Amino acid sequence: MAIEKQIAHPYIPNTVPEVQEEMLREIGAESIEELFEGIPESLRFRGKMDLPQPLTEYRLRQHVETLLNKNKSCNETVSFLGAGCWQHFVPAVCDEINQRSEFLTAYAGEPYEDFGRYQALFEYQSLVAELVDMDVVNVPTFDWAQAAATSLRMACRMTERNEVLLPKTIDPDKYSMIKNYCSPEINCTLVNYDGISGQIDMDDLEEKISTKTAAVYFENPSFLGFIEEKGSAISELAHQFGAISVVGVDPSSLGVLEPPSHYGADIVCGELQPLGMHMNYGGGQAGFIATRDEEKFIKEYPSRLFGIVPTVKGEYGFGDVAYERTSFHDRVNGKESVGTQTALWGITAGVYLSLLGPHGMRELGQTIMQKSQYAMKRLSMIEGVTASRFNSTNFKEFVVDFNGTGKKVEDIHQALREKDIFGGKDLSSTFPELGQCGLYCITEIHTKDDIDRLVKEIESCTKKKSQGKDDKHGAS
Amino acid sequence: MAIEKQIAHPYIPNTVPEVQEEMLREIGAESIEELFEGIPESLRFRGKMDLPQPLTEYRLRQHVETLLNKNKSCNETVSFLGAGCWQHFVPAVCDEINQRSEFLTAYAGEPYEDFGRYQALFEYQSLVAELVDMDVVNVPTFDWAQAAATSLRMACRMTERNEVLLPKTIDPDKYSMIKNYCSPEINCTLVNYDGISGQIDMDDLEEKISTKTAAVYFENPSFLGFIEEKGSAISELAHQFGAISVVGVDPSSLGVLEPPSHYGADIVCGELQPLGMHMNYGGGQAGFIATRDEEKFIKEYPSRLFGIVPTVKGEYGFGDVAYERTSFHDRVNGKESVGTQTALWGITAGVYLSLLGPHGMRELGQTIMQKSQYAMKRLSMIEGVTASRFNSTNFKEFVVDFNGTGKKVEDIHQALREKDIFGGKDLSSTFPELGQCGLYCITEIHTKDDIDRLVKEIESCTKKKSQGKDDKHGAS
Amino acid sequence: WDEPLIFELHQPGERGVVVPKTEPEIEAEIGDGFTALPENMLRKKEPQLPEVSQARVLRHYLRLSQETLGSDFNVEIGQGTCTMKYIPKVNEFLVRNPKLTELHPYQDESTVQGMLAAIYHLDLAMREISGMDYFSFQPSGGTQALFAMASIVRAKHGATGEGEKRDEIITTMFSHPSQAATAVVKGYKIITLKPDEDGYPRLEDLKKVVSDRTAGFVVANPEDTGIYNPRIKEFTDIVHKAGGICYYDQANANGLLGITRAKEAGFDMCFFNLHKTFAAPHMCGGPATGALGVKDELKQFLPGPIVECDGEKYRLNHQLASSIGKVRSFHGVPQTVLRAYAWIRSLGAEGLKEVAKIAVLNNNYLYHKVKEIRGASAPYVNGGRLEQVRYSWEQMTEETGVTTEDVQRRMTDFGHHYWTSHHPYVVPQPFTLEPTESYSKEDLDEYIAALTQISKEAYEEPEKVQNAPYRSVIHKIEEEDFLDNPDKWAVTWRAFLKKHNWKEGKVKSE
Amino acid sequence: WDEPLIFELHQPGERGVVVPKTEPEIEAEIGDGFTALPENMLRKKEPQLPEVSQARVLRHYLRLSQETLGSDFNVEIGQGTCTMKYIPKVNEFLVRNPKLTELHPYQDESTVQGMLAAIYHLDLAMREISGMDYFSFQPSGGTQALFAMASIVRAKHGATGEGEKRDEIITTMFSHPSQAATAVVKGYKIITLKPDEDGYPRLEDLKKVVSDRTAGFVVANPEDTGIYNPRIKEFTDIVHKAGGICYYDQANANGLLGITRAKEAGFDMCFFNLHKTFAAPHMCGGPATGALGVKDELKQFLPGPIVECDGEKYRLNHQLASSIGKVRSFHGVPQTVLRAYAWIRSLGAEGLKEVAKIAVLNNNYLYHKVKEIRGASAPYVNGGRLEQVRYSWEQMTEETGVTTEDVQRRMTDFGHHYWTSHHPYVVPQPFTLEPTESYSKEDLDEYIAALTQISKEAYEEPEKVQNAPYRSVIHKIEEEDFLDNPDKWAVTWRAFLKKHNWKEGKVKSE
Repeated sequence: MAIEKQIAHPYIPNTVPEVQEEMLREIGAESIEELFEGIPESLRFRGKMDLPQPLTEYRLRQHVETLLNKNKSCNETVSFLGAGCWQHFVPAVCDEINQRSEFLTAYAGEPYEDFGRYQALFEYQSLVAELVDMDVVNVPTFDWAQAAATSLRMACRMTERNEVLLPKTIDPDKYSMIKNYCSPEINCTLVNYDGISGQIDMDDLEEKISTKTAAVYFENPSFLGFIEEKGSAISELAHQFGAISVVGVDPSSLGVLEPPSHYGADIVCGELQPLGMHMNYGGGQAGFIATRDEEKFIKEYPSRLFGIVPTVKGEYGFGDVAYERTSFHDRVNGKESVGTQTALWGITAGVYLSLLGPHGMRELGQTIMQKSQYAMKRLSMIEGVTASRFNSTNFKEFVVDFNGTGKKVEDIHQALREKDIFGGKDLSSTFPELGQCGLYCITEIHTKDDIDRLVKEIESCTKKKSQGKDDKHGAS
Repeated sequence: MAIEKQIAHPYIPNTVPEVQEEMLREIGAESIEELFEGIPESLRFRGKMDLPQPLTEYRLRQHVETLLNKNKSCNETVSFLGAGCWQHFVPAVCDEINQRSEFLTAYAGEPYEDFGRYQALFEYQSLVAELVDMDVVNVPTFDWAQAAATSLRMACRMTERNEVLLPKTIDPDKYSMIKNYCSPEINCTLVNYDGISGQIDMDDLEEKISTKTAAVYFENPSFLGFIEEKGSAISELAHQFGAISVVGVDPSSLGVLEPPSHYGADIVCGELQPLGMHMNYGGGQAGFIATRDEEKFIKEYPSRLFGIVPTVKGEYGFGDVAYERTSFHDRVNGKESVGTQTALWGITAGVYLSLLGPHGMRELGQTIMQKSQYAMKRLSMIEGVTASRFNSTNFKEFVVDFNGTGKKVEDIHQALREKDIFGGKDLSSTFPELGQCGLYCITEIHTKDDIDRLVKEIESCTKKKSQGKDDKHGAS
Repeated sequence: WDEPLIFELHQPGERGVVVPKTEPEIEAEIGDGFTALPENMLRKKEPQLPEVSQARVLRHYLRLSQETLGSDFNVEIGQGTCTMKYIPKVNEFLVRNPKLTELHPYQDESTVQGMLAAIYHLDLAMREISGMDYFSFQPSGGTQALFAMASIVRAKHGATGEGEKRDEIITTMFSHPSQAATAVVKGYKIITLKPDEDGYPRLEDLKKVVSDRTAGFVVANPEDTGIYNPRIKEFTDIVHKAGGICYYDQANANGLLGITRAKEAGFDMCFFNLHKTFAAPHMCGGPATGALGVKDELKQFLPGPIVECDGEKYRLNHQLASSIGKVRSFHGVPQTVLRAYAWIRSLGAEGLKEVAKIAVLNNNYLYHKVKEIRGASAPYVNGGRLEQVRYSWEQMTEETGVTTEDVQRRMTDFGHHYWTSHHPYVVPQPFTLEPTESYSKEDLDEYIAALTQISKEAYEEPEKVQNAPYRSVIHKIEEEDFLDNPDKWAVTWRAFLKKHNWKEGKVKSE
Repeated sequence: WDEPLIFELHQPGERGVVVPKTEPEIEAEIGDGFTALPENMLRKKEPQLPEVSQARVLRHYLRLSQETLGSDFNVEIGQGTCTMKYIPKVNEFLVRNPKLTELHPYQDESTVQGMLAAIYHLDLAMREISGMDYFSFQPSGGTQALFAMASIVRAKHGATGEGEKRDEIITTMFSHPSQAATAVVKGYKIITLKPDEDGYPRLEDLKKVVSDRTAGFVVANPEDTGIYNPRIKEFTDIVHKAGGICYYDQANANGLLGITRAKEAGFDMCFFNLHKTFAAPHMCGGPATGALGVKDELKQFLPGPIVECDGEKYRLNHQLASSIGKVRSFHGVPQTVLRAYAWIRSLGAEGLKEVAKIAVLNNNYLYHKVKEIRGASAPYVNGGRLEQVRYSWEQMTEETGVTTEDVQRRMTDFGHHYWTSHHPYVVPQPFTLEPTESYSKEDLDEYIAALTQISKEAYEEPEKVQNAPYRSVIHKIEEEDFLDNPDKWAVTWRAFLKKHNWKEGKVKSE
């Protein structure tokens, strides 16, 4: 009674030899090899792939957990990283729903067998619509950057123009994505910001805008965390030149900040990750696009748009609105392309908004404002440190200016890391004009203690001017 | 726009004042307080319970995780603890199923709305029945100890006698539970074990058994890990005296060991925890009882027994077999009592057995035997150490005898703990006749490296005869 | 789904999972591991378990899960006395933490300080809620807690030499069957007090039955009827005077949190079901926890170990002077202890009281509405219900022939669960509803609408109700013989195959 | 369930969750936080989100989940080309680890060594499987991978000054729409090769269209038909000779693992969908990963960063010489990277090859059986299918009027999913099946039986099929106007309320 060496793999039922024989008999083939005869020998890979030996489930779990244990996560430390991916409170119900086998493994069913998926995505669209106060929202796209890039392409198609303006305070990574997505046909130009406030430099905008401009894009809050106050003026200027006003938004702000549609935005896009997605090392991102309910907008969406449609019995059914615009319908003349994007995060964002409701969203926004203002205030008390670098109101993120300390951000962050604190994003290479600055993020999850500890540790490591690297050995 | 101080609790929808008023109006009451008028003032608690302030979901999670982080779990270390709760491989599918909202929150529905629960429990009964090769298995009871205690009470009712015999190698905790459950009506007597082999001392058994004996209980493997070889002889002896043979069994052994029904057991009971339940600090326990399909047995079960019953359309339906015997039906004359026990673990054990199948169970048993024999062999190579203390064949657990090292088990285990190894259960106080012994457990999850490391560390800490406690500071 | 039994999915050679293997080095050294085994102990014939691939096993059980109506899915107010309340999802995520699931109960105390702290702090909270002095969380269910209490009664009288003499336990009619059943296991005779016309047990009855044979008095208050006995302190006084011990079945204490306590009512012991009042899930029927609280003088009898704290470190006290021993292995069900702790921490003192208030509000609203339904009534005193009510369809049954069991089956068609009562049916054609604090007025109205509709059907087309259900996984069961005839009953698939060959007739879905 | 829309559950004052609050000390110091806000930026009117208690939100979405047919629940072979295979549960538990979920993408490399190791080792495995030299896991879906490849084509020719001139991309008819669509976004003209009578693209057609305007050639092989083009190396040679770049759509490579590789067929780039061949779940349509592999000479164009290893430490290389920039923020979808890594580790080299073999065996069995169904056929060459087949009901439609869309709806009644084809319908009345390695013969037989039954119905009572479904959550949709008429379409609930007032007509379930 020895252990069988050759056993069926749990994932592959038909490794059972008797079943294989029966199937081959039915097909009329001698062997499975015979079924590959259509692939010429010259193309056959006859080597053996150099892969590690297979693991049983228990050993696999042990192996991967050992690997992951080499990571240090943000809930083992205090993290002030934001810059497009934020640590927020994720309600357990969000996780429960997106871990349900049904949603996890569904894909492309019809509204008959996948009714729940359609309804959940329709509800997501409807909930985000309330948040931005617009009537059309898409099934989510990859991320904010993609949403912005597509919004700009939509604007170009609508205006039949091919120049777009963006603020120089934009996230450089996002900009690189937009540029690649827009090239070669569309020209992207950056508009300067005011050195004191960070706000868009209206003079520069007026200089660069023209009747060739398809769209003016700006963000609220901006990548550097401050609130862009002149939304109405910017939108008006865009409209004067026949351009579309496109505004990118962090939806976690919309319980307290005016939605862009109220200051002239024609297209609103943004990132859904704050609405119930774990950071997942960046895997929690998902983008949305919202517009008014006008045919000229709807026709330019590349995304799926689920709409209500009655059944023969008068029930709510769901289907694709204006499907013919998509690349699924017409691969060459469809609008851009559509495919698997981030539907599960859309559903999750819907769950999140259902849980928070209007009051929860307002409290979320208010809590973030209070705590981040407290952090800025306290950080600014440190000698040589200014927060925020810009003289505007901030939401959630802000630029901490370390230039006055004579220290490099890199070194300060290294010292913080030794105290189990992840400092904000180092801006010194991406925004060289700011010198030694970091982009810090405070959300509702941070406590007063977290902030006070940050302040204390920064104070302590910026004071010791000459010791520098020696700090390292003082870590606990 | 200040944060509302008084907000509805997410778990209590009707904290909304308007709704409360409407409901009170309907009832015809002025206030909720009025509804408590039936409770006299003298009984009213007018103080304030001294409980900590409520936490929001995020802070609760943080708080509890911080608490749990003070624990050191068996998968952060290598553990050789067994003694009634064992660390086995738990297939992910088991967790997925028992975490499903449906099973998690179901309770006492009828087979119409809870069909799946009935089917899953019927399948569990049927699967365990195959494992023990008997025709009747109950909906699970609290744990092995309870299953054994109830089995003995069943035997007493069947025989109308009130003395039961148990082996002296039984788990003392289990024995204390059985004794309390049997008192005051039933007398429990322990039968000695053979000092060399650990096996039941047949002479002592013959001396103690009589026509007053309702049942002889023994276990396979025994609490001390060895296999009781004389099952047939014990059962035969019991039957000669008109007593019932009751055998407790660790089902993880039944892929390789004969089921007790093959050596004369009339009632088989045991612990389900090895079949897919995490240890949960002891919260993974669940007991089962199995018998032949004879009315005299069935009538004595206190547990629910789900049976197949057809519907008007000829579908499989499920219902309670012989419900009238239960205390649900007759609270005074029913058999013992029934209530909420461990149904979810029954379902999980069913999932586990479905996944492993006969081959998996055999491999499991074989792997455990091989690895534990290897461990015993290597441990016995250490000077002054013998494993197993008893000269019998073992399954999964075995007694490691440290008497020859001149060290206390306690000190050895303390030294191991400093190396992130949890030694086995210290037997020195519960089995004082064995001196300094520990009950060690090896399952399929242990690797050769784990065992080699254990051997090395025991070797190292038993060698340093005089250093003793000084070791402590050498820990990494 | 028309999902077969798992045995019907058997395909020889398929595998659901592969267990970790023995390393070749060990196999080389030890061999097949069977050599050492006595021949008679080696299993000769494999167990006839099905062989099924992992995906198919998963599909099978997922489908069965969908065929199960967990309380997460419906307005689960039909299981009165069981306090089916909202199970907070966050708590479920907390108990899946490997820092709990992978703890062994015999780990050294120094390695389980977090878990011990949770147990200890739940004990403290329970003391506040009940007025008792110590808690054990070992009993894993209400039945086991009642058994433990009966055991303590026995041990206490045993300690004073009255163990043999005091052999009677007094209980009431509208209580859980386990109150009597567990006392019987401990060798007690049961004396049951009957309700008066208003549903209260009679003080005079009690006075008649107490004596020096009285070991204890066990009661729920409010009872299954939802009626609170305001003279309870007089009851406990009488029993105490006779030398008996009073223990309180607080399986369901949902209407009492922060309102009234076991202590003030004169009880010596009480227990709470953490899976009822304290929002741990029922899990198809366990594992669960019956948290057992006692007054100081009974502490020494508690099943051990209990958790103590020296202000800094938590330790397990195994040395209770006169412990009854154990009632369940190890430390009970720590997951459920943690859930209850988390629930209390999410509510605080005010929140707990709010729970009681809304539970009682909801119940009285429901009570008011159900009484308006044709053919339904709520026997006994008018008003005065706390968190649940036992209702009756007596009138409807008389007028239409439709019974409470018919209604039960028909409720399935509306996606609702509905329970009748424990046996015996003191209230004729009973049903027992308990809305808890978790359901909104709209939820209650939905449930009421279904009952109203069924009542209407009963009066207009009774056979529609009698032949229900129509939208369940299965149709009406024809049970009698298959469940009570030894030649036909089949508790396992193998028994079924031996006794029946009835697959052919099975209805296939489309 | 007759579950309303979430907005219909609105009860003012209810709350699903409470967010962490500001400490009183901070509030005392900072105030309400709004003072600093410019008046025009303060939201005046609350968003009209529904207010719902936590239990009700959970119940709502749980019910919706049960109304969704995930591939865990059925014989999911009806979504051909999408490789719906078994999603191992263990992998799902692995990706829920906080050591992954709580990582921020900008953490210092030293704090994410485990995750970087997983990415790197998946890269190594992908190289073995494809013969390519480097992989990027940034594209989060096949469409984005195709877009990234088109971007690399553009960048590569741009680097040699041919960017403007080379403005044509050649593709084939039986390929995913995104091949063409993403190339169009990058400004390319599309040339589509038509299949010959056996379903192969013609070499002569290719020769006719290549020129110095050819930028690239993108193709799947096998195509949607399951037919493998054995002359593929000749195709890539011709394109290379003309100066074009060949990129391979291996979204679905399930029949090829360990059998044949992109390298040997002469491709410069390829991509795999980890959510197809590599067993990551589809998640209702993402997030997903299109793993993009290139040969050495194209590495410099990859979207960055990519993970490198110095033998000890893993690091992120942000400095690719001519990177196209980024196509998705951060590092793609690391959860799915980890899933794919875990899946490969559970199979090994032999296991992967077994996957391909069984996938092809299953597909040929299905192919053989479906062709026997009345009215069904599999156009083009007889035999020679790898992992999927595009079938046709052309004959049945001609003979009965029942269309593939009718069959699709009717399949729902049997608990099955069934997909037709991308547009345009080159194959008339198409349906596309792909059984993968995950389904047993018995599963396939069940699916075949349903198709056979529907064919029978189509010939005997066509209106039964045409009016389906009957056992779905809803009945047949009457869509046209509500989806294409701007006055009627409603993409959100608020738009619906403005345009329609149609609640009354809604069928209520019992």
